[in-house]
Amino acid sequence: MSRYFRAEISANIPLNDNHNLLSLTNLDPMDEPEPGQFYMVEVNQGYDPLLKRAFSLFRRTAEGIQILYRIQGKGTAILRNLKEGAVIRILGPLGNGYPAAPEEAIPVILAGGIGIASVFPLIERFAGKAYVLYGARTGGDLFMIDELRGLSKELHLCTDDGSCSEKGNVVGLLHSLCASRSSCLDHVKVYACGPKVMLREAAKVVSSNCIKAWFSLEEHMACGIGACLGCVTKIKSARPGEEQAFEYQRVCKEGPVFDAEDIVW
Amino acid sequence: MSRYFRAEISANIPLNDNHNLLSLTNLDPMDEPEPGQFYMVEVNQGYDPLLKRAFSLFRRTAEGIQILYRIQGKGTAILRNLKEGAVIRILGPLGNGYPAAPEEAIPVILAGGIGIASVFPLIERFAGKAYVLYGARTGGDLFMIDELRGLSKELHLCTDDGSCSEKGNVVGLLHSLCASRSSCLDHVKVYACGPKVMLREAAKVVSSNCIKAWFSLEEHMACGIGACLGCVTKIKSARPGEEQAFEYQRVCKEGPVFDAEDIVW
Amino acid sequence: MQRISSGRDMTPNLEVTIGSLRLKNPVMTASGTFGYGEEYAEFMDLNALGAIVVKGLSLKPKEGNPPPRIVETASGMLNSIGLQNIGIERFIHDKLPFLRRFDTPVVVNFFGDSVDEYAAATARLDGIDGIHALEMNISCPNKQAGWAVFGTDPKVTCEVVGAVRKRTSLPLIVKLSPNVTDIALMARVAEDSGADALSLINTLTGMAIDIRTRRPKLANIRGGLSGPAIKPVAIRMIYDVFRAVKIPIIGMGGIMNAGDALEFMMAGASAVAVGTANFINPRTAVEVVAGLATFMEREQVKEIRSLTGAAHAG
Amino acid sequence: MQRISSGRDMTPNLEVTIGSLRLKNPVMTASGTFGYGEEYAEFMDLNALGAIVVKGLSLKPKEGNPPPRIVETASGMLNSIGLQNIGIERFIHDKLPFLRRFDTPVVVNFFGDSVDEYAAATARLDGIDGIHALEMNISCPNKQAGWAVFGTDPKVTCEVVGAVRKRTSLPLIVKLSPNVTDIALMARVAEDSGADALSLINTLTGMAIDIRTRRPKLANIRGGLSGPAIKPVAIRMIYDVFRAVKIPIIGMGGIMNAGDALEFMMAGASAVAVGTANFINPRTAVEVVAGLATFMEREQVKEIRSLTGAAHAG
Ligand SMILES: Cc1cc2nc3c(=O)[nH]c(=O)nc-3n(C[C@H](O)[C@H](O)[C@H](O)COP(=O)(O)OP(=O)(O)OC[C@H]3O[C@@H](n4cnc5c(N)ncnc54)[C@H](O)[C@@H]3O)c2cc1C
Ligand SMILES: Cc1cc2nc3c(=O)[nH]c(=O)nc-3n(C[C@H](O)[C@H](O)[C@H](O)COP(=O)(O)OP(=O)(O)OC[C@H]3O[C@@H](n4cnc5c(N)ncnc54)[C@H](O)[C@@H]3O)c2cc1C
Ligand SMILES: Cc1cc2nc3c(=O)[nH]c(=O)nc-3n(C[C@H](O)[C@H](O)[C@H](O)COP(=O)(O)O)c2cc1C
Ligand SMILES: Cc1cc2nc3c(=O)[nH]c(=O)nc-3n(C[C@H](O)[C@H](O)[C@H](O)COP(=O)(O)O)c2cc1C
Ligand code: FES
Ligand code: FES
Repeated sequence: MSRYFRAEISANIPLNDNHNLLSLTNLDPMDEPEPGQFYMVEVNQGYDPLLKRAFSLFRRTAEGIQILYRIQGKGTAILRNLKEGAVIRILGPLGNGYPAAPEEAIPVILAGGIGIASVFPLIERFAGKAYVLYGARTGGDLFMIDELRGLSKELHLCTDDGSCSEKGNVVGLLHSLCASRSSCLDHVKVYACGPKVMLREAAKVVSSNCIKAWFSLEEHMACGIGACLGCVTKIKSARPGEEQAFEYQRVCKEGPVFDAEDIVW
Repeated sequence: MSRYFRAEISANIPLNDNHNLLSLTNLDPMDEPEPGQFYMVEVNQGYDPLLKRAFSLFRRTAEGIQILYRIQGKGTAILRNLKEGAVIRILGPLGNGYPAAPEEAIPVILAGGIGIASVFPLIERFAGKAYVLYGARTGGDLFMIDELRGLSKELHLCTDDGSCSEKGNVVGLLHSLCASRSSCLDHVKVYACGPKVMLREAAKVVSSNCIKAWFSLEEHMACGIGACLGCVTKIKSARPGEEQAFEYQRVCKEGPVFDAEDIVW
Repeated sequence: MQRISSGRDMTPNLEVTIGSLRLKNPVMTASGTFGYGEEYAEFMDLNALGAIVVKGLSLKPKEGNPPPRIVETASGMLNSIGLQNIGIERFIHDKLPFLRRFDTPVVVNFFGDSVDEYAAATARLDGIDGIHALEMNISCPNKQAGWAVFGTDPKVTCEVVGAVRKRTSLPLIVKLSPNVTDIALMARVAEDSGADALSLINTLTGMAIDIRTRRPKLANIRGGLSGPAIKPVAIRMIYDVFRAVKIPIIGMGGIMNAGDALEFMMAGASAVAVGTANFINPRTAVEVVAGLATFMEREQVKEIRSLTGAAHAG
Repeated sequence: MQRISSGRDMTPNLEVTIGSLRLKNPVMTASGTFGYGEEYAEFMDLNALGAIVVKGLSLKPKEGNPPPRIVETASGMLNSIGLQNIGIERFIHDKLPFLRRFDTPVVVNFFGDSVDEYAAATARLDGIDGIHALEMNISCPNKQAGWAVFGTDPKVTCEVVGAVRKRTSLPLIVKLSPNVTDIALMARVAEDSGADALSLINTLTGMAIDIRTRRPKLANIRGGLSGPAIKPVAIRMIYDVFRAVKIPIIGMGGIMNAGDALEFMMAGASAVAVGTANFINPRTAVEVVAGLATFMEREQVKEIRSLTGAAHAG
């Protein structure tokens, strides 16, 4: 039962007024996670809120795992108040992470806002090989810049309000990157996580440049393990002879990382 | 709006494995409480548990109030986990406390278990004049003995299991006291708080000895201010010409302290 | 959240009308959760409310059910008060004078155990100074029909609403029972029988058992479930009823804050009532009023009534 | 709590029977919350369960509703999965072989959109090795009756249950819809039409609105409310149905732990099903089994079945 474990909060540190970094020490044996996988995290003891919350693996540490989270609603507000020493129950790692890349791949990683949490371990895995395009609403929402600089081949930042680095969004950065290297895009592989509108725009860019890409999606989840069919998204159907052009696949089980080509927007 | 105020937890100290002493500092102006009055205390922020919990005034302090509580279920378990600095909302003081006694009164105070919380400020008010009969299940559940000794004329203790002081219950103690002073019971006034079965037995003793007594009752409460009619108890009806011998009165509004004669058991 | 400055002056208009009743804002109190108003006067200015709905009254005083009457459940509570009340006469003499002091319409919730009793109660309440509307609770047992609830049989609903309608020219609000298969049908029946507005939802029938004693926790066995737990059911019913009738809806069932109230309005309610939340925070109703105004300023909503049924658009 | 030593040896007997189906304990999984069993095999020994009830199946695969399909509510959740399933054929070929490996009865939950489809599905499921009972979900829309739900009209319920009953000799469990005025009546209808047992409750119909977008939160607008929020309604309905029928009841609706399961049994359930709780803690069902045994030892209950309906005594 190593995918259902108790963990102790060893730190729960505010990064700004609505983002925290949560460090967890597993108290039970835990499966090894892959970049792009996620956890369902218990946020409280009573029945309100009821459901666990989905958070990406941000970093595997010696003691356990870290999660980078945005305080968004009820559940994350409670999570923020949990103190060192609190014990919570966690389900995971769940889903399919980012696929392994061939040696010759030129990885380009897009992170929009809190999407950085999902791709961070992937950037770590590429250990200096990846081009990282990272954008947020404002400069204060760009996290781990020093670490990222050390881990990336090139780190390009942007903000919606121009308060830090370039004004614009990561799709713009991707566009420029493609334009500037249009001759040598063969080995480029794109990995992205961020708001749906960002991914939809990014899909157009990769598709028009014939670049292979994997995107991590979000959907509201109840079980996280494929049982409830609550978290489906439209994926192009490969079944021969089927009328409909799509089928519903589970973000928690077949995803959260999907081949960008297959996603029906 | 001084009966609805925010208070900060300044201490929440375990007295044994299922009793805590909660010290609160009021952050908003607060009405002065009377012995026997109670508060409705918020135990959590979400909607489960939903209702506030009723607790007696245990002690008025310079900073605010203290509550002595038993960890009984969901709400008190959450309360126990609240740390110093947490801010909770409180409604009170509520209800009618113990009535003032004439100068010549000989107060006898009965406390069964956590009932001590309700009568403690009364014992303080009687400042050395009261005979205090205090019983609990076991020695470890007898609290504040040193303080009580200082505040009482005589302090008699008993436990159900005999683990501390006399084996027996406070009604037994009351019986002995009445028997030993049967000639001079005129000025004796009894004040009691404890489990319903204890109060019912005590009612028999005071009634057969023609002693005036006031008992503090408990009922499940929603509003605490007389609006929901949820907390009623049967009280002998004084209305002339009414067939029924009782009417429902609100423990939170007409009580929690009732004239023992009027209670329908 | 940041308040977006409007450029021009935007004073949100919170006024709504329920039939001929004009309310300064859409926030009422739910019957049975606000006593006769007095209990909450120390916690708020009662003038700030859209309307005060008092505890359900009957012609004769009613003793109610034995305790325990209250059980907490997950995000909700069960009550089996049993419609205890002081009776219409004592209400008029002892409670109404206090309420008359405020510039807030008083809605009298009432019930009977027969059609005749409903009619007689209506006749007694009609024309009393300080009573601005009647809300008839039809979620109560009918003596003549073996104590089946008035509000679950369309024929009986039609009869009792019709009888009441004849006895009053006050705005008549019919409070529907949610314990029915087809709430839209019941709403249409009430409308056709003369209701000027509908209140929904009343409590869902529920129950809890103490596994230690193996007995029901409520002395009366069953009780009414209220609070946030039932909000999704209430929203759905209001959404369905909004599509079925033309008369205004007063929405209730688990409203805890302004966001919840807005959800009810968007589902189709013209006004809302705060119930169980009064027990958790006695200031809820006025805080909801304030929260509505804040929302309107932020979202540039000039007329609160424009939000009624907004979720049906598109 | 202290464990009272029994003096003599007390091995609690958790066995129950549902019609001709013998279960080693009364804890089942609720349809739609346990996938096809596989998903939970890593978290528990499936042999420890009383029975496994699989996600509702139809003759042909069903695509279900568009997302979002899940909304959390106070102590509950709304789902609008829309009965997505792989169809009976793929279930039999792809999923059943795995389930056959366990010594736990498999109950197949199924539905149709017409009486004929129900009948055909039953015929296909009947006699398949590894299927031990059928649970027919009648809380789903009826194509022939303008998509009104089968389980809300006694006449339609009678017809569809009767048609299914004719096609199978397997234990037939009818899963009732709670969205009705008179659950006891629906239960009697199902009993009279040939049900061997009843399951209740299915989800309450509910809804939620996003006040920011002013649109329903679920793409399908309405959804089914489950979880602890609905437990009081479930307990009440089981209590009422227990008094109305002779066939066993499988109780569900917000069971989170052994205490809840006991409450359902005392209300009248012979067995229980764990639903939404599987999402919160994937080990809930087996923890409930363990908790029942602990309770029985502590309270000196020899036979779990002796607790069924205990709250009705006295
Ligand atoms: C695979 C996956 C990975 C994620 N990784 C991260 C991460 O690393 N860091 C981070 O900050 N956030 C992440 N999220 C989003 C995170 O799950 C939500 O922000 C969080 O659930 C909000 O909970 P709440 O109670 O604060 O908000 P509320 O709005 O109060 O939540 C209400 C309900 O909606 C659900 N919900 C709300 N927003 C989302 C969302 N965006 N995605 C899914 N469910 C949602 C909640 O889980 C809950 O059930 C991830 C989501 C998914 C699906
Ligand atoms: C006027 C009054 C004064 C009280 N003073 C004290 C005190 O000073 N110290 C103390 O420890 N306890 C006191 N109690 C009892 C205290 O209210 C309960 O122990 C507490 O509510 C239990 O909450 P819970 O969530 O832990 O238990 P749960 O059993 O989970 O509570 C479930 C529900 O039942 C209610 N409930 C449970 N037990 C009682 C009870 N005995 N009386 C009223 N409601 C109850 C709860 O408030 C809640 O609504 C007092 C009760 C009343 C009515
Ligand atoms: C303690 C209590 C007493 C109630 N009494 C009445 C009543 O007398 N008449 C009535 O029509 N509704 C009564 N109700 C129902 C409420 O007015 C309201 O319809 C219901 O509680 C749902 O709203 P809520 O969830 O906000 O409480 C009562 C509810 C509660 C909790
Ligand atoms: C996500 C989800 C899917 C469900 N699917 C089905 C189904 O296919 N067939 C069915 O009869 N009931 C279905 N149900 C209802 C449950 O089996 C159960 O009756 C209901 O959820 C109440 O129990 P609970 O509160 O413990 O979840 C589903 C419930 C949920 C939450
Ligand atoms: S969250 Fe349940 S199937 Fe994905
Ligand atoms: S608790 Fe509401 S009247 Fe006493």
